[in-house]
Amino acid sequence: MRIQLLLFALYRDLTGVSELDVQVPDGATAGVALADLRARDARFGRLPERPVIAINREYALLDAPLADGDELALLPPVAGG
Amino acid sequence: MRIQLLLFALYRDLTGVSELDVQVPDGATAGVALADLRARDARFGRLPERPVIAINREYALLDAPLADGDELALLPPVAGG
Amino acid sequence: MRTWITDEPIDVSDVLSSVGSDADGAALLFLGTVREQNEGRPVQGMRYDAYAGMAASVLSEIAGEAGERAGTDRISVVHRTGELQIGDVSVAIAVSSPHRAEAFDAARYVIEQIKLRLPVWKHEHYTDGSAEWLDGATPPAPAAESAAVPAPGTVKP
Amino acid sequence: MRTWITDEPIDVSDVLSSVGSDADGAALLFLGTVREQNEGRPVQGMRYDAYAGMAASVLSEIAGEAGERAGTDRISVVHRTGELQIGDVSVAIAVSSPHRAEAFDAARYVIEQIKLRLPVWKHEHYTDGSAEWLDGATPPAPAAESAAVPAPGTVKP
Repeated sequence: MRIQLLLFALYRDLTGVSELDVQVPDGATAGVALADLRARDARFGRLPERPVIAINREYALLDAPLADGDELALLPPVAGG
Repeated sequence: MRIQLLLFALYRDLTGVSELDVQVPDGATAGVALADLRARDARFGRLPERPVIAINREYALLDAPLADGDELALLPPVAGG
Repeated sequence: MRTWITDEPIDVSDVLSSVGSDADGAALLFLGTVREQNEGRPVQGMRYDAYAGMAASVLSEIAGEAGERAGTDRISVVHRTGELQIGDVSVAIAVSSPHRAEAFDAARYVIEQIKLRLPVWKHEHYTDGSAEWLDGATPPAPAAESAAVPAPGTVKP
Repeated sequence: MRTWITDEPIDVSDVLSSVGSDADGAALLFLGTVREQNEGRPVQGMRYDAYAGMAASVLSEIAGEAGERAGTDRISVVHRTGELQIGDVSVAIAVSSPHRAEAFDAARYVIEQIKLRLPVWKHEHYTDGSAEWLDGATPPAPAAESAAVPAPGTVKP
């Protein structure tokens, strides 16, 4: 299945990636999808192993399952205000 | 000695007095001056016996001494804001 | 630090813009307004009476204390007197400070102290034609005269 | 209730005047502004990046929670994105409520939750030409998926 990966702020700087349409194993959790990406693409090795994530614009746990077409965002510690 | 007596809000309504130049015993405390007034003028009998007072625009105790020319204010419970 | 009593409508933008500085990351504006009802009674309007001379100095004292607590001198406070209608601003408090906690604390301190100590009284008019002085707070008693006199040897030069 | 993310300068009078009602005796406006220094380093300006789509919904959630706590729906919150200069307003929060405690609590809740949960990041530029992402907060983990599924028989119609 394919998901839309979004990176922000520091994570964008670390990887040089802001947005990426990626293939991940069918039925993968977010954590599995990230491990898979890390194994295939060295740029993602620069990110923390367990980043805060959002799936479809809501905070989610790494063990949350992904579905085809989901938007997975990797979020550095936030600093609003 | 003479003092300037000021009354506000409810106390003004109760007595019909807002401002009064009055003679009080020399060296009287505020409490003594009020007791003296109460004895001489029935209108002041309508006030509480121990009102909050200010002398020369500062909160004061009833046992604070008065001086000639002082401004003595009788203050109902305050309600700013 | 700017504090005043006025019988003119309060310009809230003016109060807010009187605080703020490049050193400050937080600004807070508090407004007290006249409500349409009080404990279920429909309110027509409110008259604020003040012991104006004393209120001005108490307000200035309060702002000074708030500024000392919060470590900022960017505080403006204005209290209205006279006849007010529903929605009219009776008090405006603006504070700015480097961080937010201080601005919140200072503004809260000012409004609480105003309610406790400011020699102002509210005469509430109801739609049925009646009117009443609102219950108020008894200001804290000042320190006894004798306690205010420093003990020998403790007077600072 | 009005919440939004904008890359345009914030009109604070507009935010303030969007709250208030005849039922309210208190209104509060909080502003966050860009400071001239941060931990001693002279700041030139700040860029705010946001995950805009998500930030809009988180901001709306936060305002909803604050309104529920405070018992008021008169809450407006706007957060700025893009390049800001010293003194520019990055966030404005306005709340009005019948009594003051609720307005203070709601405004404070909103700003604390913004700092904790809003997907926004600050890139601070210093006068020496360097720049840095500011340290942020780790948002609270959401409830585990299984916990979010109601136990049988507890589903409300």
